[in-house]
Amino acid sequence: MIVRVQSEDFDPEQEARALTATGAGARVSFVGTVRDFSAGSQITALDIEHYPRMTEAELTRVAQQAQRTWDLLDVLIVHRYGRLRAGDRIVLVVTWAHHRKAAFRGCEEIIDVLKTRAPFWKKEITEDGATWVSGEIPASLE
Amino acid sequence: MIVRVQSEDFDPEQEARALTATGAGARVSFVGTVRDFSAGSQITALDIEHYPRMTEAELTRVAQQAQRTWDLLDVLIVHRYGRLRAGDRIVLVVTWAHHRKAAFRGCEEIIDVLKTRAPFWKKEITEDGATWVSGEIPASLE
Amino acid sequence: MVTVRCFAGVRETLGLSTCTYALEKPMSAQAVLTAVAGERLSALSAPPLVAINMQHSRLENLVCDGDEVAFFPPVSGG
Amino acid sequence: MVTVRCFAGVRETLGLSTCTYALEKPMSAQAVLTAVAGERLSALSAPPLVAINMQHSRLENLVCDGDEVAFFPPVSGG
Repeated sequence: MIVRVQSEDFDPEQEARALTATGAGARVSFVGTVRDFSAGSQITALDIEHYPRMTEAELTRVAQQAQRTWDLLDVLIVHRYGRLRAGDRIVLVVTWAHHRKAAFRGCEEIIDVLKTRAPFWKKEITEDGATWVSGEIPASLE
Repeated sequence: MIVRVQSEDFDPEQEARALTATGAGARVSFVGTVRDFSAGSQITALDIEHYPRMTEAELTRVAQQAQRTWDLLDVLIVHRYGRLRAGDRIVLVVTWAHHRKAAFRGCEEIIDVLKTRAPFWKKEITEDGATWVSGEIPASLE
Repeated sequence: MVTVRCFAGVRETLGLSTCTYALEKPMSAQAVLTAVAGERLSALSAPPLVAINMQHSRLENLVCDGDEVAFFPPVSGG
Repeated sequence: MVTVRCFAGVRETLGLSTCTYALEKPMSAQAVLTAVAGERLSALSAPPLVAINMQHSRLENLVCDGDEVAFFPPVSGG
């Protein structure tokens, strides 16, 4: 299992090669990117702040939970922080499993849970200032 | 949209770069590989036969259907034929969408439907001979 | 004239890969199969799947002059 | 002594990034927040989320000597 938080961009295939889950019949990857800012908006970039060490710890917990639930052979999560622009990659989640259902379900669960638990915060940067993106409350704490 | 059938291996990331779905917030990729043959088996390889031109036509229909259903921004399918060994990649499906749910659902639907409709047939090769893998009957024809 | 193609186990069992068949008038895919396979038809363990002009069809569907009809076992791709 | 950290909007609103706070005995995360934020606490539009030792917790959970307690808004990663 690899869990990494970094400001640098990543190459999804290169990352996935670092793990070779022998016997895996299925590999599912999710790449999340910064959507184009809407035409009328003044947004020029996104700043992602995080809580160092807790992000890694929380992503590891999320990955371990999904690995147990879906019997995944391996999991990779890379999440970026810092300044990002439209089209930039933010997050990569890769799951390996014997069968495709488990790989799909596991990958989707990781990205869903990550969005409510991993301590990242997005700020939209405009020419006049910046606004925090409203976040999600972890289901288990609601 | 790209749909391709080939005997050569492919690089999942390289393939995905050929399509840049601007505005896509989510990209989901599925890579299917030949599972390890079980320890006791005599299987040494897999031969994949296909119906040239119908495979492309059918994969295109499957991709178009999923694109409509899930409002996908773009779809890529690459499927191999010929002789493959344990660990070799067989198929790549990539979907781009504004949001992750659509990208996940679309990708999974394509691989599910492809398995029952695209005219490929697998044969397991052993030292003594070969056996066709029993296939799936398209749901719409059952 | 129709083009007849067989794939995978059906091709092997019937000993038939590609052939042409002269139709007098539209006939069912089943009838085309019976005509080209002859007695080897009984060697098939189950009715094959059929595609007419590279679209999944049924054995009772009609095949017309100029069509391509294909017979094959359930598929196993992906 | 506990380490207190604030992130994102909570950090900006309270004007507080990291500080330490000397505890006499275990107290709730809410009490630590009240102690370190002072009057600026009322500027928060909603109660923050809290993590104790980098695990999601609740404001009523106890913080002990040596702990790290963090306050932040709902997360928005991925």
